[in-house]
Amino acid sequence: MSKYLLIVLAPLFGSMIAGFFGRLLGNRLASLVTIAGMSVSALLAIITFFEIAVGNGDPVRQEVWSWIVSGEFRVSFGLLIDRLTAVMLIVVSGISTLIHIYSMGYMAEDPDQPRFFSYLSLFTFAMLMLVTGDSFLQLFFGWEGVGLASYLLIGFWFKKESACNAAIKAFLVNRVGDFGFALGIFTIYQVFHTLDYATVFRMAGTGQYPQTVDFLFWGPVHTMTLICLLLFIGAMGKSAQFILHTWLPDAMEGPTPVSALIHAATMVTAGVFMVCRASPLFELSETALTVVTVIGAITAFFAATVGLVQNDIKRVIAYSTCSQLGYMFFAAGVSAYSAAIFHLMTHAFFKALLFLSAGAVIHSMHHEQDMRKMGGLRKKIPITYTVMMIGTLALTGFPFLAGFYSKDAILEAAYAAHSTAGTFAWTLGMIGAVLTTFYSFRLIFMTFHGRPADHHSYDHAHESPWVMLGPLMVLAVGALFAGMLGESMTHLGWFKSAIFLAPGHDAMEHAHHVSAWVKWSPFLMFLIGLGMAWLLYVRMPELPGIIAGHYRATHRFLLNAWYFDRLYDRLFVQPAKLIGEGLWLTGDAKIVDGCVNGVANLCQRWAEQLRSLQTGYVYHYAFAMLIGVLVLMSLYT
Amino acid sequence: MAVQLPEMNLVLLSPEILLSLVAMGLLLMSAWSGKESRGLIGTMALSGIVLAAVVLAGLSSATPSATMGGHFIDDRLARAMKWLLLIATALPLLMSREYLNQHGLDSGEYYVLTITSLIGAMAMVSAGSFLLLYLGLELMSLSIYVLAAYQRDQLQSTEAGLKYFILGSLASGILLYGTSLVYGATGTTLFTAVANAIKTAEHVSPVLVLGAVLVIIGISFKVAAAPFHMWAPDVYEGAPTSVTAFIAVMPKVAAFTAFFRVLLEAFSALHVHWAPMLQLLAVLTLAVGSLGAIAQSNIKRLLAYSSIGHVGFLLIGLTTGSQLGHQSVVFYLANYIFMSVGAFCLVLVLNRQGIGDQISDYAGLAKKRPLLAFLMSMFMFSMAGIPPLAGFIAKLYVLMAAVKAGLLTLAVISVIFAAIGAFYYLRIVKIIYFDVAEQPFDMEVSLSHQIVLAISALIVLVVGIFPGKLLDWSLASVQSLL
Amino acid sequence: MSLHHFLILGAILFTTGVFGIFLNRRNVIIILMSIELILLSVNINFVAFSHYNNDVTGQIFTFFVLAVAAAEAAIGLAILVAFFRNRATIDVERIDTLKG
Amino acid sequence: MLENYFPILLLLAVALATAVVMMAGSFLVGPKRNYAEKVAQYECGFAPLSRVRLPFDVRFYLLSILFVVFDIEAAFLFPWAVAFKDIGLTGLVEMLLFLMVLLVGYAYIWKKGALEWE
Repeated sequence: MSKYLLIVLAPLFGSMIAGFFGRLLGNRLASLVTIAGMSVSALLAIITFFEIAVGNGDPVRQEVWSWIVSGEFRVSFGLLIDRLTAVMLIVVSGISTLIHIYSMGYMAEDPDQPRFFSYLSLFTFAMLMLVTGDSFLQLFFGWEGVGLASYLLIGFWFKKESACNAAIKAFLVNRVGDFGFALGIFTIYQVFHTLDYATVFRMAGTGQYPQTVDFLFWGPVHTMTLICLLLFIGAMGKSAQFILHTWLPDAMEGPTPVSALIHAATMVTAGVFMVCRASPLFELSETALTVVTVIGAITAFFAATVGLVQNDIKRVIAYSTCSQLGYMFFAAGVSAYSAAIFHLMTHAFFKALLFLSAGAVIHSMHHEQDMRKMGGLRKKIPITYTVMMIGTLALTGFPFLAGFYSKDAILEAAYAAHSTAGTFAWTLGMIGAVLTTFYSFRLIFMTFHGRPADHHSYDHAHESPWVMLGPLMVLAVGALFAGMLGESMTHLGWFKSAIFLAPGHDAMEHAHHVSAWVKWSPFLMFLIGLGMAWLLYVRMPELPGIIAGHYRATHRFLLNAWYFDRLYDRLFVQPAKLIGEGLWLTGDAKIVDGCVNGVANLCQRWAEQLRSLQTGYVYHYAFAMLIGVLVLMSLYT
Repeated sequence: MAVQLPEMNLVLLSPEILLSLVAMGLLLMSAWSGKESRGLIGTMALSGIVLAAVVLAGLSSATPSATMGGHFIDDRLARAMKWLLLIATALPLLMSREYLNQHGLDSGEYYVLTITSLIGAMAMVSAGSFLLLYLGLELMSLSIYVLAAYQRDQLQSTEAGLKYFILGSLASGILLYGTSLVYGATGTTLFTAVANAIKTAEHVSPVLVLGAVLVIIGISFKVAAAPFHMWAPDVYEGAPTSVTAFIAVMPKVAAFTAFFRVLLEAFSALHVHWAPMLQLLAVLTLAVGSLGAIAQSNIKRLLAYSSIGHVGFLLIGLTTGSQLGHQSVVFYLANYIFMSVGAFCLVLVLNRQGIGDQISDYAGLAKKRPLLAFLMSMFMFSMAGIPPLAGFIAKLYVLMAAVKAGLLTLAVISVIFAAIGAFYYLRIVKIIYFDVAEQPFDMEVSLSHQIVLAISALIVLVVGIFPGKLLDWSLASVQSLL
Repeated sequence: MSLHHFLILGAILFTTGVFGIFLNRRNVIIILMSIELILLSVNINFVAFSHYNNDVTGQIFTFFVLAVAAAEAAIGLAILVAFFRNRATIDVERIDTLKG
Repeated sequence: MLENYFPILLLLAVALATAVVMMAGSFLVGPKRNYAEKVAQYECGFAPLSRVRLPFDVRFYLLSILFVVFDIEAAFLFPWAVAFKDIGLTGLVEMLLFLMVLLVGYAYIWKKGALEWE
């Protein structure tokens, strides 16, 4: 077994052992087994990273296993490890390992630990499969795999009703995206007759494909635009982009390590990775790129505004994640794929850090998540405070920390794109930067500064155990230096053949030569945001309430995340219920119940109708046959 | 007018001849011997089938050849399908013997009828003309009508037999009427000659197309394609479980081969006519299969709808008209046999005092019999098309063939229905694993059940992970078509 | 008399047979008769085509159809008798325990 | 050719007409006085002991079914007899085999007692 394969499989082995023999092994041993598997994987990933990315090695292509080989059709599992994959590997394995370790502390009191660690490793396996695959089919497998694992983990506390609902909601919203994604893959197969990256990209590059195709009931449409938009729908679902973002904040119902791993650092970036991996296709469709840019920019802005007013500490970070993913997408949209991946990497470090620190705060506050009940924790949990501060500074783009490099690269590229969409994205990105700083420091100030709101919990607050603080420190180091060390990534051609740029798509190149004010304006935004946060939450803590009181409608609009949940409730859930349950409407049914029951009821109704057709009378059956005969005869002769 | 006998290469018919002799011998035995030798007859029937398999294997490699004046064809497809037929007969027979014994059904005639229907099916897959196709079909069907009504003292069984008989006869009548029109339009019943006549004719006569449509409808009935499916749930439910297991698989194999022969050997030039028709049937069938199962509480009825759903997929593979599509059909059929036999075997194993055919009877099986529960969920997952099980690859292949043939819409529809269908398979799994156990589930699993379960489970799993060999085999078997 | 006359007769018989199956709601025996009627219409078709095509296959087919029809009738009656013993009726409307 | 049959058609028509005329005549002319005794079933003077429409014994069906099956199979003998000269020994052997199969069936029903009345 090659070491590349072992990177992918080691977590699977860990997962299987913990899953099947968990009860035998006991909590401690089961978690150690999965951590061992993860460590092996992470270690090898680091070695691979040095070989391929640092040591300038050639991309590795390995056929691991020919699953289906028959006639003209073949499905094989292979590994494709180029610089893009190498970066992803280190992010996924590395952070996952840290989170495994952290979970030992965080989940220490949970009776179901083997199951938890088994799911966690299973998720990592699927994610690794997603990033190492050498064909769209494998990508799809990984894609569905992470979806499944995420579903299992969000609903890990399945006795908690809100967790179950969140899990089902995530599942359903992702289904919408996956449906588009599957259609995209179908179309690729229809057009290219293969799903292999190398072949598809080669044929796409040389134009060996029909320029237009018929899609379902629509007439000829531009092939590449169709494929890319369908794939992007998948990415929107998985990466929680505007319109399909509603599941991500709810997904915070899962245990915090899960939020950190899946809903911040890795899984949600799958969409970004996919767009970058499929750059040879996206580059051929201006329309698709524009859509990616616009959606990304809107998400970046939208999620940031919502983040301003949330009170749940995890929700603030969740919307922040949503917003940062938007940055990555509009970077990809202006063909600055390298900047997108760079930001993906740095973001993985500081967002995992933020989440885990938030977890530590929650842990020390005995599972209290409302920031209004915190305050002044700086003195009680200094280490957590320090690392969280580092994470926040990295996120907000404090000079020479991770986010400073990557976010700047994205904004510069958007500016340098000199297109309408690019400028649009740049503008929203700039505003988003202010908002990001504001809500990040709002979080810090509300949680750690000021006066404790709840003395009882404050008195009992305690620093987390070392098994949790250790990973935090490692991540803090990453958040400090990842930007500095990784900056070369944004240089032209660093990703070699992994990323394709169409002639004329040179935003990334120009990004390095923009004027100084463009380079420094994000820092200015940082200062503005910081100043506002300081003003509102340290200097005059009574001011936010007054503002909220004056602009009540706006405040509520933001608090309810632009009313998307309610909109969807109106648009989809209620009609589904209407059809499903006749006119019998219940007042405040939950989104999930409504949606699931609506669809299920619809099917159930059809089933019942079908059942009532099955009367048991022979002459009815014969009559049905006769109708069939007559219809077929009249249609087809 | 001098009459000449066509050349007869009886060697090619040796498996059928052997089985006929076995059937006749067993018939006489069952009349003359007493009750004590019933077990012997069952054993002999099974050995007869095994012997036929040996003979089939011993035939020299199949160069496509015809005998009996072109009425009987021997080619890779026929050979492959005969293998499937033998398996689809032997496994249900093997796992039914206890059930038959318990319900007092194990008289020799049961085995005789099983074998005669097998002979009919084998004649169908080797048919080179509408004549043999019809005769084979009738031999198979008539035997199965009787088998469905075999539990003579049970109202449900006889009712199932009667319904199946009435509707089946109507379908045969339609098929036959279509045949007569095809004969009238082309002047022959041989598939190859029909194809020639169509090719050489200046225009396609409406009589011919009408005949073709009717023939296709006749065969559609046998595979239970909607809207000709309505017999299936009733018959599956009413017939003795051992018979249900048998008719769920064996006639499907034969009828789909008949589809191959008729559509690709006789009516290949009419592809533009029958392809859209089969697509319509496929969509209807998928809809009925996946939606119909939702409201069912009886496991046999549910499996009936499930088999209808599978037929929908098979029809999609058929309509592509491509080699990949045909390959996918053969592959799907092969896997379907094992999934279905496995599921029915578990139904037979669990069928005990207090455990009937209701799905709710299986509640909590996992707590008492984890292995059986695991197997059941495996077959259900495979039927639902979840990787890495055989059913997944079968569905994947059909979809690939459809997409490649440009039938994207059809592929998408089938995926949607497969997703709806997955719901009721998962419901069974949920009942088995999460509901509270009410039954003691203390039955023993006999050796024959163990064998059948082991074989089916192994195939479902191994083919799911290493499908290459079976895919190659499927490809080879359809290469002589087109 | 041309081929068409025979074909029309065949078609009429066929339709009568098919309609007999689902219009009749009383007696299963009538259904059996209808089935025979369908097979008869097919035989007329075959013989007519055979005559006008000058090809003997149709007549051979007819022989086989006859034989099968006899077997079918026999089996149908046998099943019906078994059903009658359980249900004590051969009303078509009473064949209704299996449904849904 | 068809005109050769004209006399038969004529005969049929005349016979039919005669029958219709006679029956119609008696129906029109004859007196109709119905009373209980008159419309009762005629059963040698005494009141009927059972219903007239007796169900047949199922054994009638059985026998007739068996008869039909074997009767139709025998139809295959006719074309065989016509072509016998041309197909020779092979044909004879084939027919013997066919009859053998029938014989197996016959032996079966005999042994099963299907042919016995009591």
